Amino acid sequence: QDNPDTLNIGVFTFTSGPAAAYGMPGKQAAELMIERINADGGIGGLPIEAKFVDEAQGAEGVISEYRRMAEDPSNQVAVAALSSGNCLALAPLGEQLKMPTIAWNCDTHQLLLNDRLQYTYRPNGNTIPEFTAFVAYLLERNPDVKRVAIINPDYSFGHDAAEIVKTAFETFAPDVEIVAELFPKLGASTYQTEISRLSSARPDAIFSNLWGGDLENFVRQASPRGIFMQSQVILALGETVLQRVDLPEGVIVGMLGDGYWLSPDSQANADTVAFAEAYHKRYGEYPVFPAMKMANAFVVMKAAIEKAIDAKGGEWPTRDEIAAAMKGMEVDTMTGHVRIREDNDGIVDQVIGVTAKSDTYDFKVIADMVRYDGDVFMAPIDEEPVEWIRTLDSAFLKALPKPGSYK
Amino acid sequence: MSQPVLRAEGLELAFFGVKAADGIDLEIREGEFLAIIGSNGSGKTTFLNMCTGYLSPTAGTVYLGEKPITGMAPRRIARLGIARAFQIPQLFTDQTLLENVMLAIASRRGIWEGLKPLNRSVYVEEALELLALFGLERHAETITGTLPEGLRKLADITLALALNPKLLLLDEPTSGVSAIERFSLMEKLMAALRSRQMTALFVEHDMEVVRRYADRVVVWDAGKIIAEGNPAQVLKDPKVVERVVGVV
Amino acid sequence: MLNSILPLLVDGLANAALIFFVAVGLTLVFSVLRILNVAHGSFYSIGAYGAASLGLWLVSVGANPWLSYPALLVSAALVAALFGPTIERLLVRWTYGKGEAIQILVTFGLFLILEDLQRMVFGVQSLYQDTPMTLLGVTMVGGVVYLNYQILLIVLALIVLIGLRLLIKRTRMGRLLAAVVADREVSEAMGINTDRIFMLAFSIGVFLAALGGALATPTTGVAPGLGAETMVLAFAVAAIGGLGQIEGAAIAAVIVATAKVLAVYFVPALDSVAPYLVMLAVLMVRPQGLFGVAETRRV
Amino acid sequence: MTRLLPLITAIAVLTLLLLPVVLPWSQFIITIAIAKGFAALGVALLLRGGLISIGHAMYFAIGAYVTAFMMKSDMLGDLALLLLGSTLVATLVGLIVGSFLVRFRAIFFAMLNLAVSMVLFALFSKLYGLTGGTDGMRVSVPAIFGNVLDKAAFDGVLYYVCIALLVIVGFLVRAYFKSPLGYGLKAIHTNEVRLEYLGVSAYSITLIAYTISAALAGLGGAMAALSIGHVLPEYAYWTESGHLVLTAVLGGIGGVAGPFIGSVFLEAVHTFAVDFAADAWNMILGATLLLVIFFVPRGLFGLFEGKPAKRASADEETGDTPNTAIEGGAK
Amino acid sequence: MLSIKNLDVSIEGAQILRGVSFDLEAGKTTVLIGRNGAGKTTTLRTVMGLQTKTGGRLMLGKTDLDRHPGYGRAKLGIGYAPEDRRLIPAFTVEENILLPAYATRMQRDERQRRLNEVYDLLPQLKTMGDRPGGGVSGGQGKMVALGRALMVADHVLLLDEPFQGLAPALALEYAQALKRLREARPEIAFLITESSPELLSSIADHSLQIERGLIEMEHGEAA
Ligand SMILES: Nc1ncnc2c1ncn2[C@@H]1O[C@H](COP(=O)(O)OP(=O)(O)OP(=O)(O)O)[C@@H](O)[C@H]1O
Ligand SMILES: Nc1ncnc2c1ncn2[C@@H]1O[C@H](COP(=O)(O)OP(=O)(O)OP(=O)(O)O)[C@@H](O)[C@H]1O
Ligand SMILES: [Mg+2]
Ligand SMILES: [Mg+2]
Repeated sequence: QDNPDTLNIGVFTFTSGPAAAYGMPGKQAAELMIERINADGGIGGLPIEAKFVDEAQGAEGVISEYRRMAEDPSNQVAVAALSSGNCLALAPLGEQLKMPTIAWNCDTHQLLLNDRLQYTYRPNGNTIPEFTAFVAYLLERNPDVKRVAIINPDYSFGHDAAEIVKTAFETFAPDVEIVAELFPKLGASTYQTEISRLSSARPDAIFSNLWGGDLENFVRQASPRGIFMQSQVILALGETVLQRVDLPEGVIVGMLGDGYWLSPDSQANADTVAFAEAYHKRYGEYPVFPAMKMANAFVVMKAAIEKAIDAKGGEWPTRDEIAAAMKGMEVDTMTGHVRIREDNDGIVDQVIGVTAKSDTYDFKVIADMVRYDGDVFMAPIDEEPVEWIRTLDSAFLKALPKPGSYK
Repeated sequence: MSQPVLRAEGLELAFFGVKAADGIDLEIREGEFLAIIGSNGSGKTTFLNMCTGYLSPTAGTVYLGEKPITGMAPRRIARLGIARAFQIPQLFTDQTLLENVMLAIASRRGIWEGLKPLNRSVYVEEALELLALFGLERHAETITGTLPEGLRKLADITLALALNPKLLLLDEPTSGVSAIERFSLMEKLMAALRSRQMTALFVEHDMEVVRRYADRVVVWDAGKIIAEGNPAQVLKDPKVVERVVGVV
Repeated sequence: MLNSILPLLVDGLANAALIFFVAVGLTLVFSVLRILNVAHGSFYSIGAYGAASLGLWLVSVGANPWLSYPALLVSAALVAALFGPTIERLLVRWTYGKGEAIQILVTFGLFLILEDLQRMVFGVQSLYQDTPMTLLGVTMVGGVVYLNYQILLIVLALIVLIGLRLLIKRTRMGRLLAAVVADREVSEAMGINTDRIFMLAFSIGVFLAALGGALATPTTGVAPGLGAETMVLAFAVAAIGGLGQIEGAAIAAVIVATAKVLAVYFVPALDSVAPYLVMLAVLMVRPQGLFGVAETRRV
Repeated sequence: MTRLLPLITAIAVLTLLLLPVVLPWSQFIITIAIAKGFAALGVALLLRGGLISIGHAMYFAIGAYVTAFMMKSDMLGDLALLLLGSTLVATLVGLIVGSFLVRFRAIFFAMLNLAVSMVLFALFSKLYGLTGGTDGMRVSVPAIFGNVLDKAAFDGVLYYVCIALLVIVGFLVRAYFKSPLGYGLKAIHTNEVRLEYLGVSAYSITLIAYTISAALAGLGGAMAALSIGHVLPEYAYWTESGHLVLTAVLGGIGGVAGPFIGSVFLEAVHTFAVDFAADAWNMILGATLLLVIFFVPRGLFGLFEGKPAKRASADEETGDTPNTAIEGGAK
Repeated sequence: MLSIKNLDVSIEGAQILRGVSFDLEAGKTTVLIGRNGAGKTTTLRTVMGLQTKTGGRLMLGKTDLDRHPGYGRAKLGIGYAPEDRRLIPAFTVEENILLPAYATRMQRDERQRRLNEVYDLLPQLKTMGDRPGGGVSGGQGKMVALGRALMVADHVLLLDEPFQGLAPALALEYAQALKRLREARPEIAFLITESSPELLSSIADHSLQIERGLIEMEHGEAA
């Protein structure tokens, strides 16, 4: 078989609809990464050629695009997808059609739970460590928290996160009471009623994994109504809005992993700094974590293909060989390090901190950071992960690094 | 004296305070051709509406034979054998005339005939025969919504006839039909009724038509019956002359 | 007791006010043109985008912040002037008397086009312009902080309600509207320029939708998808109130908003279905909506 | 033209049969197009009675979810059972929901269907334990009369099963259209009063139509679920219903083929739009819709259909002998 | 007054009127007689601009009606009472009568004067004044439609089958009202369509026979 001329890939993300506020940084990062990799000689000498698929067209459109892509042998890798529904639908298809798939934003812990997949890999971590880490951080920072409210988007991601957070509180601080649990509709433009409800419930802390345009809206509506003064707010995906809305200081924010472009590890990496600057120059904004997740997905892809080429003695690998190369792979990413476990799940550190003024930037940055080791919150393979959280105890928290320890 | 086919007792109904029926008692006898005349707005159409279940009287009862039918839905009354032609023609305006009539025939024969097609020869033949009654067969393939008013009126009567009812109620069958054609229409109608042995009631404004064709006439005024009997006599009744017939 | 009910009330009314603007526009257009305008929600979001852009521009040129209030109105009027007459003339007019399926689809097509247009013009990130809200400050009601702007919205909705009522019941214009609504052809024969009435009614509808969008911007972000979201809600409200009924739309807005608020407070799981459940409940009992008049054919 | 219809149909079916051999990637798209075509046919059927449902995607979703549920159990996971079971459940739900909704007309009918479908959408998304919430449910590859195939082979079989069903169900629905019930349904649109006065229950006519349309949508949903391999609450979302109406009108409601033509056409436009103007997909769709409505008001199917029935003319001489002109002939 | 020249009208491809020509004279009543579907209504609707014509000219005095859209014709003094009445059901009878006055922005006192005039000519209307337009019977509706047309009919009055569906007594009253009107407003040209000519014999000055969209014969003075 002849070597191909280009490395054809498909990239699935939201480029329209409300989710595009989160999906577009991913797309932009992909474009920039492709450009940078190609400028650098491509992967194994081949330039990347990507086709972008808008996930906003609905599952069946996404699936048919994926199928068309996979049924064309010239396509080698799919970087898919953003929405967990799409991820879950594409994974079995990837197995059937033998398409190496890098799940760039498929955080749902359901993805790799029961099936042993050969073609789908998730180098970016899952919801279990992501949300447990916030509870740990909060309890370290505000040990007196007694009343907690939750406001998450009304779909699996929001409900899963609520489940995890509640379980973590039950485990680590059983006296914490959940005083309100709100699930506004995805894409809701107004949260005024929810804000009234949050306000009247008087929680000590409010946890939220709202994201994208929803998160921006929530922050803008909640802050004049005193929510941030009244309660300690935790915005799990808060990093994405730092450059766009003026969050008060002291809000706990995170990035579902380690993908913060201003973290000490990122800043120590010259390539990351250059990427962030180039990104800023092109798009007028620094790369928020979805952008970094996408960039890291490309790093993993590049490493995997190069590994496969090496294994084949310089020859261009088949799809199967690319997929196999990802098994158990360890890569230094732009923001840290990832190790792919046997169940194809990536082990990634969790970075969390609070918002703070910056001397350098005219937007808030993250201070008082902690970097939890990727392993600590990962449930062992094949264990029901939410149940696994219950096996932990508060002593477990003591052993963890403290807020502010990551400098 | 023959049996009453339909009997109304003490019907009352008012709209916005206007009494459209104010104690109506009336019998229609088997085989007769009964005319209803009356001033405009006196409640003639309302009476037909009450007889056919389109409106429910606030008091009183309508009997079909011995069976009270007030409050029944129009379709049940239709199945019991009362068909109606309307003052304003009621047609399926986006289907052809033939389809209109075939649907009426199918309704009579039971519309639940599974997936057998409507345009089978039994239907088509009978429909064309019916259309021929009023010389409508030339328009069989015309979409009824585009027929001129007068022909729509005839089509409407044809639909009622297609049900082969015991009792046929006709609301102003000749209005909108040009004077030239009025009597020939009535002749055809009478022939059809006779050959089918139907009892019929018709509302009419043309006194000449009433005089010629009605066996009996009932006169309506402001929701009440003010006169009843043989046309020749009734039409001379001074009250009727004043309120309905008019003095030339 | 009062303290716990008061927030419910304020939230309910403030929500109702926002829904009302859109729903009443929809209902008005329906009552005159007999068209369920599926693109109505797009005018809401275009109004919102317009107001946010104009507001942001005012901020960027350092204009007096109080100008941001008239800016809301101006942008709604601009949207109405720009889209109302042209769309009515080019697209909607063609569908008069054409059957509901065609009308719904033509406006659905328009909706699809407008949604993509907005995304091309304004991008996918949400726009936000809150000067009018911050200028007015906040008030404590029942221990909850409310924006004075929310209260202002309630007042504005009332003004619009009364204004529309007067327009329809008291003016020559209103009488002509009613005539055209009942019978277009005879109105034309009696000397009414029905084309102009239709265009006007459609533009007023667009204006109301755009106004709703504009007034919402100080407290909500404007992002793609807003139009579709709002429109379904407006549909529900218009149907509950009885299509074509202005007072009906107002009361239905309050009912739907209250249902939503109660859901958020007591059964958050029902939050998103509350309007539909209310609609099902109301229409099952009163098929023509609360204020609608059942149409019967006179035979 | 009417006489050419069987020929055109035969050519179309033949093309469908051969298409996957020539263009393998089209197989999935056509399967989906047919699946949605069934749902659109259901919508079109109601449109004939003047009833617009902006909620029919719910029956599509019901068909899909029932397939997913049946696949979870060991015994029921056979293709024929799945198609049958899903259609049956959708029919039943259609009958029950319809018994409430078919009293309504016009906008209210549309809105109530919308409301019911949104409630169902909420149920699918909220009953996590049962439906997997917004993540939906996986549908693995079912057996075919006990034979287990791999996905690719199964897809091939499914494709031909869909086409076979298209032909069989298509003829049944056509027969329904031509039956008194079908004409009665059309009559609902123009004059219910007269229909009632003919002794026909408008309620029953519409309920039957509604139930059939639910069954068609359910069957389509089952096919889609099997082909896509995943079901999601989105299937029931109102915009999906909107697209079904769009498909029906685009294709034309004059005959059975219309909705399928509309569906295939839309999938084709979609496929090309994604390649050339991914960001303007809605715009292309909207513009296509407007163009078709403006220039081919009877839908794409109208292009193949004969001329509409004669309208009245003042010229009485043109009224020639009627019998010969009756479509299909009076035998 | 109104002159119709070679009027051609087609609806959906079928030619309905073929070169219809006739003149209406001020002070004269012209009756257009024809069977059902002959094109009477279509002729009137075309004059009102409710139906587009494919050919021919319509002149009101020296005014070319083509320059005036349908809604402008009421203002030019053409009153029209349609065959099927077409009252606004939600308006009262009086509001229905006043509608053309509002539409043409008639001055308040002029409006009142004309309303009184209508009530004088058609006294039955006064008693029904505040009933809803949807609540009057077919025959009463004809009267209301006549009254409404009179509000603006300065030059031409078009009545489409005014007697259809009227009880004879009412038809006589209507005919008498027309006669009174004829005397009270001698400047108006009347055009009345009818399928039964006998009722009109007393008031018709000319009668025209229309058949399949063609004017067949013309009687100078009616018998
Ligand atoms: N559905 C209705 N709503 C309101 N009023 C009605 C309704 N139906 C009839 N009426 C009123 O009841 C009275 C009787 O009406 P009806 O139609 O029975 O008269 P009619 O005798 O048939 O008159 P015509 O000869 O003019 O047809 C009239 O005053 C009419 O306005
Ligand atoms: N919308 C339409 N579509 C098609 N044909 C039409 C339409 N309207 C009228 N026609 C046809 O035009 C012709 C003339 O109709 P018109 O109503 O002018 O007749 P008319 O003389 O007023 O009859 P009538 O005495 O029944 O009122 C008729 O053959 C009619 O079928
Ligand atoms: Mg009557
Ligand atoms: Mg006529």
